[in-house]
Amino acid sequence: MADLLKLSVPGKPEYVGMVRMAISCLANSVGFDIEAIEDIKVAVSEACTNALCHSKNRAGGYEVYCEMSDDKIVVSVVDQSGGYDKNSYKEPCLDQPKEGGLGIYIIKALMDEVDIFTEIGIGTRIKMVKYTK
Amino acid sequence: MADLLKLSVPGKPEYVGMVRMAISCLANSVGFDIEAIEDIKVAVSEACTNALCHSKNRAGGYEVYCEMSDDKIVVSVVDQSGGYDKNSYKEPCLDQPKEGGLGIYIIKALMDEVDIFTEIGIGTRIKMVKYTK
Amino acid sequence: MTLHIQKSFDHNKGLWNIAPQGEVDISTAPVLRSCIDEAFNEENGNIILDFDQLRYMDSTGLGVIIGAYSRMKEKGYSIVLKNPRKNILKLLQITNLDRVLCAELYE
Amino acid sequence: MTLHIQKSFDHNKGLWNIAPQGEVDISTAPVLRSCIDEAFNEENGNIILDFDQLRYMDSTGLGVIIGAYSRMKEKGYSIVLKNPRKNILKLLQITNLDRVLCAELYE
Ligand SMILES: Nc1ncnc2c1ncn2[C@@H]1O[C@H](COP(=O)(O)OP(=O)(O)O)[C@@H](O)[C@H]1O
Ligand SMILES: Nc1ncnc2c1ncn2[C@@H]1O[C@H](COP(=O)(O)OP(=O)(O)O)[C@@H](O)[C@H]1O
Repeated sequence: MADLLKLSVPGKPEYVGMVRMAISCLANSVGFDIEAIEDIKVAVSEACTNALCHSKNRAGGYEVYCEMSDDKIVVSVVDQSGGYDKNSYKEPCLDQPKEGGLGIYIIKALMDEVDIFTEIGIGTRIKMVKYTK
Repeated sequence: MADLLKLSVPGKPEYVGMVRMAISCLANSVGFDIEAIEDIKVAVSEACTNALCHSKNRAGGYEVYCEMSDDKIVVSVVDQSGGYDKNSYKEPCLDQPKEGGLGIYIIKALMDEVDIFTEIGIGTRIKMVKYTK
Repeated sequence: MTLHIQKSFDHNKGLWNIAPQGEVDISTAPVLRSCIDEAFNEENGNIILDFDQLRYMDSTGLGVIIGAYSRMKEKGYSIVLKNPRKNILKLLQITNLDRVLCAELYE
Repeated sequence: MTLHIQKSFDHNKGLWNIAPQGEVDISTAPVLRSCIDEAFNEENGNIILDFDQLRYMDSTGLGVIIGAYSRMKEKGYSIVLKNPRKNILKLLQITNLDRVLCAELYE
């Protein structure tokens, strides 16, 4: 059975580093190698950054859930930041670099499975899975 | 106003290290020096160890709350491990070293304020405060 | 998380050398942004970002670099990124920014 | 959290040298306990615990050492603790165990 760890984090940029550190500890205990741990750190940081940056209510906190099993880690970042319209999401055009718009693209590139549930006026849950292989 | 971070941790020894790492990150962001950070790490680990070791129900998880302010950190470790009788607690006799019984003594030596709330049949909450001075 | 940045201007070559140390994420990206902007405003010139001591960076850092790159390009200057660690190089490759920012890797 | 332990027996001096590296807490204390017990059962002799590479230890580790110390004392052997880092020395001082385990600091 998987172990579930939950973090409730204040909505401030300075705590994203702590989340990253905690997740990297957990990924290490699951048995991921250094490269995979770095991937997970970046993906989770991107998700936290989105929870923070796109929040309609100032300083709203968010939750990070981690499920550790023998062969995988599942990390979900859940916010009450107001959600967004998934249909208007556009993949970044990599030939014309822009300042933003890379977060979800990077998460999908680094994790094995990514699911986003978002409801306008409520919030967003992004669920990311990585397997040890 | 203080920032509140909460960790819900599975009741297994292998996660105490992660809690320690997370708390040391937070203590660092409050501005504690290395010696104080080490003190906080040990105190919090002792509290987590107690939540785990004295649990009547196998694998019961516990919660760690951290309040970060400008001048202090407040860490509370809360378990549903069944509590204990505070009146029967005895300070360790340091002239005759024994294998156990040092945890609470060490916590009190390392932290500035320590309060223990415990109810038999329910659980224990240990609240520890350290000031940056 | 901490970010320290060392910078120096090479007057002979008209070149900035900027070396961030530590981690660039949402909490420290603004520090990198203002460091690059201040440098370029002080002395217009190309910028070398030496990433040898940078342990971590995510899209918040990429955004800062792309922003500076675009603004400098308009004035005829450029940014080159040196010595990225494996994890950061992977991020640059995923986003195709390695071809723009680390051109020398492909010479 | 990780704990690695190196041990070697000095046949001339009849002495174990045991060097734990990393962290001793509730998850790794059992590893230290069985390492010390196995060594002492293999060859009875005094034990030097070289803590030079030990970054962290709490009361779970102290418990292991006190337990081994008591069992060995009955048979006329002892444990000496060398090179504890500042944080671990502080713990030993708080509990008065420095006088028992690090006697040489007071010679
Ligand atoms: N947690 C979230 N809450 C609200 N909107 C979000 C969230 N995550 C993503 N979005 C929306 O999706 C867009 C794309 O996100 P992303 O790829 O991470 O790039 P960026 O955040 O840099 O814009 C964002 O601009 C935002 O509109
Ligand atoms: N969280 C807790 N739940 C139940 N009992 C506890 C808890 N914390 C402490 N105790 C009780 O207090 C005693 C003293 O604790 P401590 O000083 O940490 O030493 P030790 O845990 O090694 O016995 C324990 O033996 C236990 O009976």
